Amino acid sequence: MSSAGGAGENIVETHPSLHLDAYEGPLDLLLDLIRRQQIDIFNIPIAQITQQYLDHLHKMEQLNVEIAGDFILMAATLIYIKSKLLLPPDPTASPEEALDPRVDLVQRLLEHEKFKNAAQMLQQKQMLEQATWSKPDAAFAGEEGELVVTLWDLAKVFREVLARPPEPPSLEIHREEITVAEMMDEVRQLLRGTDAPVALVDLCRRHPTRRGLIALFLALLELVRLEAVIAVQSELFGPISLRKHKLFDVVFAGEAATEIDEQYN
Amino acid sequence: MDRDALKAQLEAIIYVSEEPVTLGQLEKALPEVTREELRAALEELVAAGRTPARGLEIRQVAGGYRMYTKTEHHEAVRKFVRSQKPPLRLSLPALETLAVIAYKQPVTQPEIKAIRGVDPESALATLLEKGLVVTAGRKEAVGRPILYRTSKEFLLRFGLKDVGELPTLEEFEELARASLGEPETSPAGEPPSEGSAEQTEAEAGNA
Amino acid sequence: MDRDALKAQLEAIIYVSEEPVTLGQLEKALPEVTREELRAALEELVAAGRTPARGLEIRQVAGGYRMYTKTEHHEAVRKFVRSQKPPLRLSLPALETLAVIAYKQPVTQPEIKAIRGVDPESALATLLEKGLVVTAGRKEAVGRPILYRTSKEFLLRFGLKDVGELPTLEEFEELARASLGEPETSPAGEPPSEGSAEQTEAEAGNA
Repeated sequence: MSSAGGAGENIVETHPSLHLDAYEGPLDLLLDLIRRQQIDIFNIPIAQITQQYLDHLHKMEQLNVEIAGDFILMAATLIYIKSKLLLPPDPTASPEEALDPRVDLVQRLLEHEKFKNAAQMLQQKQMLEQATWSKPDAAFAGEEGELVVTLWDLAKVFREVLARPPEPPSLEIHREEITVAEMMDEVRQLLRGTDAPVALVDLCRRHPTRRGLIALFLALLELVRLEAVIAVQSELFGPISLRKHKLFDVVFAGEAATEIDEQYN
Repeated sequence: MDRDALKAQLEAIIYVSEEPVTLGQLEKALPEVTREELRAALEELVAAGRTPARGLEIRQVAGGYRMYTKTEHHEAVRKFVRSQKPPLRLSLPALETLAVIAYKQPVTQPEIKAIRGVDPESALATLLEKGLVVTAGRKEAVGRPILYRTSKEFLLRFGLKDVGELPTLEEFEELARASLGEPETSPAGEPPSEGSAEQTEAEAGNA
Repeated sequence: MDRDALKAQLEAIIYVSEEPVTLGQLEKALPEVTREELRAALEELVAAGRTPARGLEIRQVAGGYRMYTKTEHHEAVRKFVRSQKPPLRLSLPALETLAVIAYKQPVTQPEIKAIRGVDPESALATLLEKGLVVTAGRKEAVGRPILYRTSKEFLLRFGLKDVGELPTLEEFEELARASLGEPETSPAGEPPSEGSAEQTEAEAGNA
């Protein structure tokens, strides 16, 4: 308890200068404050440390550094601990509640420090490892551009495939064989993720061939009829755009597209 | 440098070199060692390889020194190598196709094509051959296209209990965004991860 | 097969293998040799590498045996290595996140956050990208969060036999304490902190 009071006004003079942006989180900052001043972590002068911690947050504010919520939460925790230490012990409290309110924080700090040390050890091991060579490393360099694959690669690649803009039409690509069902599917892909309208002209450009345009036209007629898609024209002879309509999800959930396709075959 | 240290160094150098190492190269790399010392140490290395307890030997070839496995062990080595399951290596097109199948299964070839924008035919063949993908009947649609899904081997290879364990796109989306938006605080000048470069290349090759 | 021939064969096999060679793989490839004979021969091979006249050594890493040049020759060797492994540059946050995963695996993102006090998103993405960390199913808890563990690549990059080879966290604690001359708080021999309890839990969830 005594530590909560004025333990070290003298230390405040030698206020450690810290690089604010160097701290990854509140635990980092707090731990550094404690270690730099060689404070006994099992007897933290909470008042002093809280003040220093808050000073740092103020400095960050002045520097317009965006202060993460984690830092604020820690400030609140520190103030709470400080206030608890100032209160006389509650005689009715259970032994558990009567514990030093700093205990939890100390545990977290120690845990955090352990991993910081472990990280350093790992780095040393890695540097040592880098000084040795194993021959087949050469083979790892990727035979014929092949990759060793993890689940992360798989998920990442899928995201990228989905995000890929559709290929611009090219003369080499023969899209003549495209079916009405495929065309409907394409419209679905196009409109699925968005409520924004898509210009009909753009869609037509992607299918410059005669057969492609016919399939597109038939697909759109069907989709409009089924109320999966609505065609909008804001002014006479203005550009036509397509948008999801009320039955969009319903129509594409079923086999409507294939059924329709069969009618055209 | 004493003879043992020199021999050790030479052995390490010959081991890592992809090409036969010439006396000239060694002289340049170890200026404090005379040509005679080098030659003597190399001879001892060559001789050491001849002892029956060694499976590797250093031979003079094409004007330089190179490390080889001994002929008498070739059968054992070949057998061993053949029995190994190499790590899963996939080309980017194959990986993309696998990803689409994993997340959209069961799925048909035209559907994969629609998503990828490229015909997955050869990638599919690779995946089927590697046993990562199997057929799953036919879709009740025009032409009754074959459906594909991932195999048990796929689950094993990726350490999954079932496909439900695949990370959702949202889950990885957050991670990926964090890694893109926030440049690594590591020492500046880190080159962009090799992954993306390779990818672009593979993509180009894929077109 | 006599001991020398066996050692020679093992040396040749380890030399050509791309990945660390496990005892199990060797047993399968050499059915006429007992596990004890294998183990003894491997031990002798490892010991032989320690002699000063050898520049190569066989080390146990990532669950198997692999051949490496010795650290002390890296200056001389570097000049001859054509394909250098790209240096592994990790930011401090990434390293710390990796340490948490290495010690608490399998572990979820919220659990990492609780220990580090910061969301590990971006660090996690980096580690996944570099293949040092892989997913390990999902935890049977609310939201079924993804579990993460370290990969084989991690063991290789850090030259570890297995994660059990990492110093215990208690050792780090003592280290920190010793450096500050702080009094011991917990009586000696106290079971490891909540950390390991959590781990067991996570493991159970993973099963």
